Amino acid sequence: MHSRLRLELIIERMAAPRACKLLEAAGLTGYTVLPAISGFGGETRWSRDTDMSASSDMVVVISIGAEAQVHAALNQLENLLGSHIGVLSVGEVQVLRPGRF
Amino acid sequence: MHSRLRLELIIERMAAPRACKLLEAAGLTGYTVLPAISGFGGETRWSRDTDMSASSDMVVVISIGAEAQVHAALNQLENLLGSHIGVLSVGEVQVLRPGRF
Amino acid sequence: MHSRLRLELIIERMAAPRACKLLEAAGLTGYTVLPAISGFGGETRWSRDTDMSASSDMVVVISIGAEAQVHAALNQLENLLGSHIGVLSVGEVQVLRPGRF
Amino acid sequence: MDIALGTLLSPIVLFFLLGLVVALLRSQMTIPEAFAKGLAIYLMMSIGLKGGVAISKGDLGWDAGFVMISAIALSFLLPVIAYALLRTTTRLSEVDAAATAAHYGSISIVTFVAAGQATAAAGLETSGYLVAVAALMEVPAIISALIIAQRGAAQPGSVAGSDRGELAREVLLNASVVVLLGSLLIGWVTGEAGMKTVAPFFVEPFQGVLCLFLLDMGLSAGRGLRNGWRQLGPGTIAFGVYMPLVSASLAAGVAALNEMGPGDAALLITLAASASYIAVPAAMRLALPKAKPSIYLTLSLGITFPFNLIVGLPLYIWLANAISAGAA
Amino acid sequence: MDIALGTLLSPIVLFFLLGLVVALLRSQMTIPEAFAKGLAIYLMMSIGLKGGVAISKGDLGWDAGFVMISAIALSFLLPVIAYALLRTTTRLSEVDAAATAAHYGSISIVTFVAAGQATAAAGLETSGYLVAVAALMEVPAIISALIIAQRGAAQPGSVAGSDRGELAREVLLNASVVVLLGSLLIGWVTGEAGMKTVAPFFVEPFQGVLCLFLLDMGLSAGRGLRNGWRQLGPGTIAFGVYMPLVSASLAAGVAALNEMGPGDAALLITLAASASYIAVPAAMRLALPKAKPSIYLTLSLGITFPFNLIVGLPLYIWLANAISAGAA
Amino acid sequence: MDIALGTLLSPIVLFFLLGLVVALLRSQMTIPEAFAKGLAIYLMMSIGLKGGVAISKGDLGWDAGFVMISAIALSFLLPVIAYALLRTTTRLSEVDAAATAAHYGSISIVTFVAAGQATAAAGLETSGYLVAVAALMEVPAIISALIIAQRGAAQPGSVAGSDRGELAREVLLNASVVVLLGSLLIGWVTGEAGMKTVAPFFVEPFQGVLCLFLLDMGLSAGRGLRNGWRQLGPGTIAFGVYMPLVSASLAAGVAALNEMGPGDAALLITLAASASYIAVPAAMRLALPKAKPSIYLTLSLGITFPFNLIVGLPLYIWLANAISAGAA
Ligand SMILES: Nc1ncnc2c1ncn2[C@@H]1O[C@H](COP(=O)(O)O)[C@@H](O)[C@H]1O
Ligand SMILES: Nc1ncnc2c1ncn2[C@@H]1O[C@H](COP(=O)(O)O)[C@@H](O)[C@H]1O
Ligand SMILES: Nc1ncnc2c1ncn2[C@@H]1O[C@H](COP(=O)(O)O)[C@@H](O)[C@H]1O
Ligand code: NA
Ligand code: NA
Ligand code: NA
Repeated sequence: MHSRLRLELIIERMAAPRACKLLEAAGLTGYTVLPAISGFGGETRWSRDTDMSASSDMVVVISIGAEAQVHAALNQLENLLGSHIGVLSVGEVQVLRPGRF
Repeated sequence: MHSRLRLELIIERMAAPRACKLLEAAGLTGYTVLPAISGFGGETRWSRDTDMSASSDMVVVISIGAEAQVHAALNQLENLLGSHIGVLSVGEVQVLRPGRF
Repeated sequence: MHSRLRLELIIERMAAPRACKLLEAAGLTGYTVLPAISGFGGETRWSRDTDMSASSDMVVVISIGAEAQVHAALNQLENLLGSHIGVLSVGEVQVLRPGRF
Repeated sequence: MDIALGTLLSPIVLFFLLGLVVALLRSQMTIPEAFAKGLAIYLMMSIGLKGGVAISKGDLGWDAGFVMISAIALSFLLPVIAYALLRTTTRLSEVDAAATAAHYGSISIVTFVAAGQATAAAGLETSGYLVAVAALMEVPAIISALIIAQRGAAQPGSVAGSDRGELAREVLLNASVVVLLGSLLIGWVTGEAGMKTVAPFFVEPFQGVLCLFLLDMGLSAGRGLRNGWRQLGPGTIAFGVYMPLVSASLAAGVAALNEMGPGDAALLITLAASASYIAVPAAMRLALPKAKPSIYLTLSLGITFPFNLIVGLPLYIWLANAISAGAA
Repeated sequence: MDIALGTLLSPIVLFFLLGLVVALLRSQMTIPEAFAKGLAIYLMMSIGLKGGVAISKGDLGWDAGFVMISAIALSFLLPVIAYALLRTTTRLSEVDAAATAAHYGSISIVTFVAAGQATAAAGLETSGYLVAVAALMEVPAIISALIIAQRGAAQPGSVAGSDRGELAREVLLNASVVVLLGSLLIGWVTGEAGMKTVAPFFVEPFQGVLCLFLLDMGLSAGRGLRNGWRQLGPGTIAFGVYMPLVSASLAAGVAALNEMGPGDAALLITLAASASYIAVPAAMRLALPKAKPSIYLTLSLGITFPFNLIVGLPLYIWLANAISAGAA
Repeated sequence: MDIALGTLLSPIVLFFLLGLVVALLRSQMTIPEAFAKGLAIYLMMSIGLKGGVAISKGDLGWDAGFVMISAIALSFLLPVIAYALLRTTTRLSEVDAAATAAHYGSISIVTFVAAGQATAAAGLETSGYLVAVAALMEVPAIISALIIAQRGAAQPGSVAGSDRGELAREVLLNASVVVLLGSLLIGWVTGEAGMKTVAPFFVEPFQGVLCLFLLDMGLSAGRGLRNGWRQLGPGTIAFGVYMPLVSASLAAGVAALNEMGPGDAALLITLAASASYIAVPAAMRLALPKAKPSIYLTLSLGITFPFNLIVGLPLYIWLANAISAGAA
């Protein structure tokens, strides 16, 4: 097993494509986007059922990558995300096929 | 980068709102709820397609927080979740903007 | 709190049932499947909106388990997943009720 | 029997069978959950509206009130019988038996709709207020079963410490109660005139939509059976078949006492004989989380629903005709 | 007032109220998002097609062009007024005020549809090109509000560094603009003959679909209110009620100047009075991410939409009748 | 050509073009997947039922049997030709060529439906059993392509070690085969009488639903093209245009041999010329996971489908008229 990083970005659905482009630019070899159905942050709760515009929908972007690429992505995401958008976290994971990442 | 905890709660959709209230009460600054489409546990498999009532649907609640708040939440969740509900796990992650959590 | 492993498998929706059978066979006590809505890997981007056949849809399978069972699952998944399918990663987490896993 | 064959060869039954067979053959085909749930709401709005308009044309007399009260009593009573039968004839635990009993006291709205089609095909007249009866029979069985569970050793241990208020809201304001009663009221208020504007959506396409919905129910029932049949012993499976007959007999008695017409009697009998697979499972998950959904769902949707749809309906219509002939 | 009662007791208003009440009582019932979104696209295709066919039958004269230009100007102007009112009468921050102002300059297509039903019920004739007017009024208010926000200290700080091209595409090609104008064009090109083939789907069931959709809107509005009302001060709530009246008065002036018939005038007044809750929130989330959605969404969907539906429509029809009587 | 213009200006083609243009302009608008998939099932139920009722009225003769057998043979044969063409004229790898070939041997049910509309508009009669032909042509091409792939150096290396039974089930019991054949049977059994009850849902609104569905297909095709066109060389794109013509010619021969009427011939030709974008991609993903979906999906949905819809249909009708005139 080989050590890699797992980047997890919880972000507004509308802002996600832009963040994803950055991940690609940073050299990450892949990512996967999951839909969220509700959440809480700051003072407000959102949920699909209260917002016909889906404008407060969030998605979760997961990307497994090598340290260099994940750190490159972090730097760029830091600029990109204003103080108002997205929750970014990085954890350590083990993978089987290191060549992929 | 700063160390924080990532709480992940896999829980019955109907019980989720109650668990989320506890997270808020424990002082966590945010959480996000993801839908699941199928699963296995104990002896039974569930999936959206076999259950018109959606009564066995699960969701996954993710919350990134500081140690103190996550531990506060854990204590309360432990009481709340009977022996029959939910799978709770906590992992370590790194975050960029420590002030948020 | 007790240490356990969190296996995360990002896999083609159509191949997921087979992978899940392996997890059960390896003795894992449960897993949960989440839907994905888009992603990027190799040279191609996919998203629900561009593929009426849903043939490139991915799902994310999460399973919390003890080291022995997770390693048993890893061995079998390694054979199963060709070079073309799935992204597999394992991280460490803490759980409350160790008897469950 | 002409009615039996007519029922069996109706498009809705055939589409249900198609879904059932396909799922048992392990096809992966699905109808998206969001789409099916949307259709379910459509179906409930439609029968609510039609019932309301029917009420607006006639007048609700004392007899309707008596039927409603009897129906509520029936919904309270049936779980007690079901629980006793389950505990004596099967190995189900107390909590599983209580949860299952709740399903058989409550009702299945799609079975009710299919009965509406079958009675109409059989040339029987029905009254609009039976829709209200259907809505009123959904909930009492849940309360009854919870009392049973609490009396037994089976401590409910409600989900995530949810307080009673939450449970009550969940149960009393569940989608089918709300949509049925709400649409009934709207149909009543707007009457024939309001109905005319929405009939091309809520009336004419109704039977076709029902076909699509029953295809989905067939798929669900088949998949449920495939996954869950191992958990059902022969005693439990038998219960899924004879319990509807027990309920039907009791309801026939109620119908005779109230001197209901054959159409209305057939609907009441069908309601009693049918078992819930949407509202009650959701409530049980909150209130009795230790009960196994794979038991009560498989039984209700996989055994009792097909039985009622194919064998039960013609029987209940025949029974209703018999008692009202006796009454006359 | 006869119209007022007729409006209040129409099935669509009653289903909206049903959803609203149910959500305020904290029922968990939902209509799946995918289903409701599908219905929304259906509704827009339908009114687009009907508008297009109407245009294909008559001829678009200069007067239609003038109305369109006035409507665009109105959509640009209204946010300026709304912003000034919000900044002087409420405590909303600059960016929240600008974002909210954008909603009131833009339009609500469902309010427009309901106005179409109400004018038809009141026996007034309307022209097809008003659908184009609706589409044209969606966007200018957004531009106007962004200019206001940029002028103020409130730096937009767009979402995720999105460039202007992306924002422009998002705004100009949003679903309702695209589907409305596209269907209008298709209806225009294929005319009555093309319409005949699709009428059993796009025309006859329309009012029924609207009922189902308004049930969902009631649920959303009720939930939004329950979650968000704490964030709205009394000044903001008042704004949600008087701003439509301000917009309606201005639009009435425009209608009088253009000598519009009473039906068309009622539609234009309704468009001005209505506030967006789909296209504009999405655009604001990209362009002004610091603005709080819980404020502008709650106000637009929870306060202004119900106000317009229940109180506003009869008022606007009365107003339209008054000005065209004055003109004649 | 009158038919060509009639086709081009039909609402369904126009809505497809609307979706295509909007997606190419990079609008974010979408029709929810669950809603579109529900509509797809509706469309298949509808044509299945109509086909079954048509069969129940006439009688299935030997000639229908011969056509079915020829059609199955055609579906087996076409991938062989397609594979040879792709390997000689493009740089696609063996596995990509085999996977793509499978799509062109199989069929597109929406193209078939559009052909049904166009033949009806052209005043040609068609037989119900062609729906069965459509269902029968879905699968053989898949088997044929898998044999080709296995013969070549391209080891299938099936997904996740899935055994053949699983693949067979996936392929033979896929949603469109199941729903088409099942509804056909149900329509046959219930006949005109059963159809009458469901016609307001399955017959009258059909064309309108098709418009909505084709708007979605336009969006998908446009997005597919935008994301995937880089992966298609000029040779591959050319294949997407001339392969339908090759298939159409062969099918025309088959139609002539079987002495089919012009309407039925047009449908068979269209089936042969159309390429799958739902059933086959799903099967290829299981059976040939190394093949790139971005190639076969973009080609089939982005190039061949629009070509058939806009240019192909009038051509195939003309061809069918020509051969049956020759035959007569
Ligand atoms: N600490 C957190 N953990 C998980 N999700 C979060 C957290 N904070 C915020 N979110 C998500 O991000 C959304 C916006 O939060 P905020 O940016 O705080 O308004 C919330 O509604 C949640 O879905
Ligand atoms: N070890 C596990 N890892 C991930 N998900 C689990 C696990 N155990 C249970 N689940 C999820 O929780 C649901 C209920 O499981 P149980 O409480 O064991 O009946 C399952 O259907 C899964 O979706
Ligand atoms: N490094 C990664 N992290 C997260 N998801 C990935 C990663 N690589 C691939 N994926 C997912 O797997 C799908 C197939 O990727 P691939 O197998 O590289 O063609 C992608 O579309 C993503 O959804
Ligand atoms: Na019952
Ligand atoms: Na406005
Ligand atoms: Na073909």
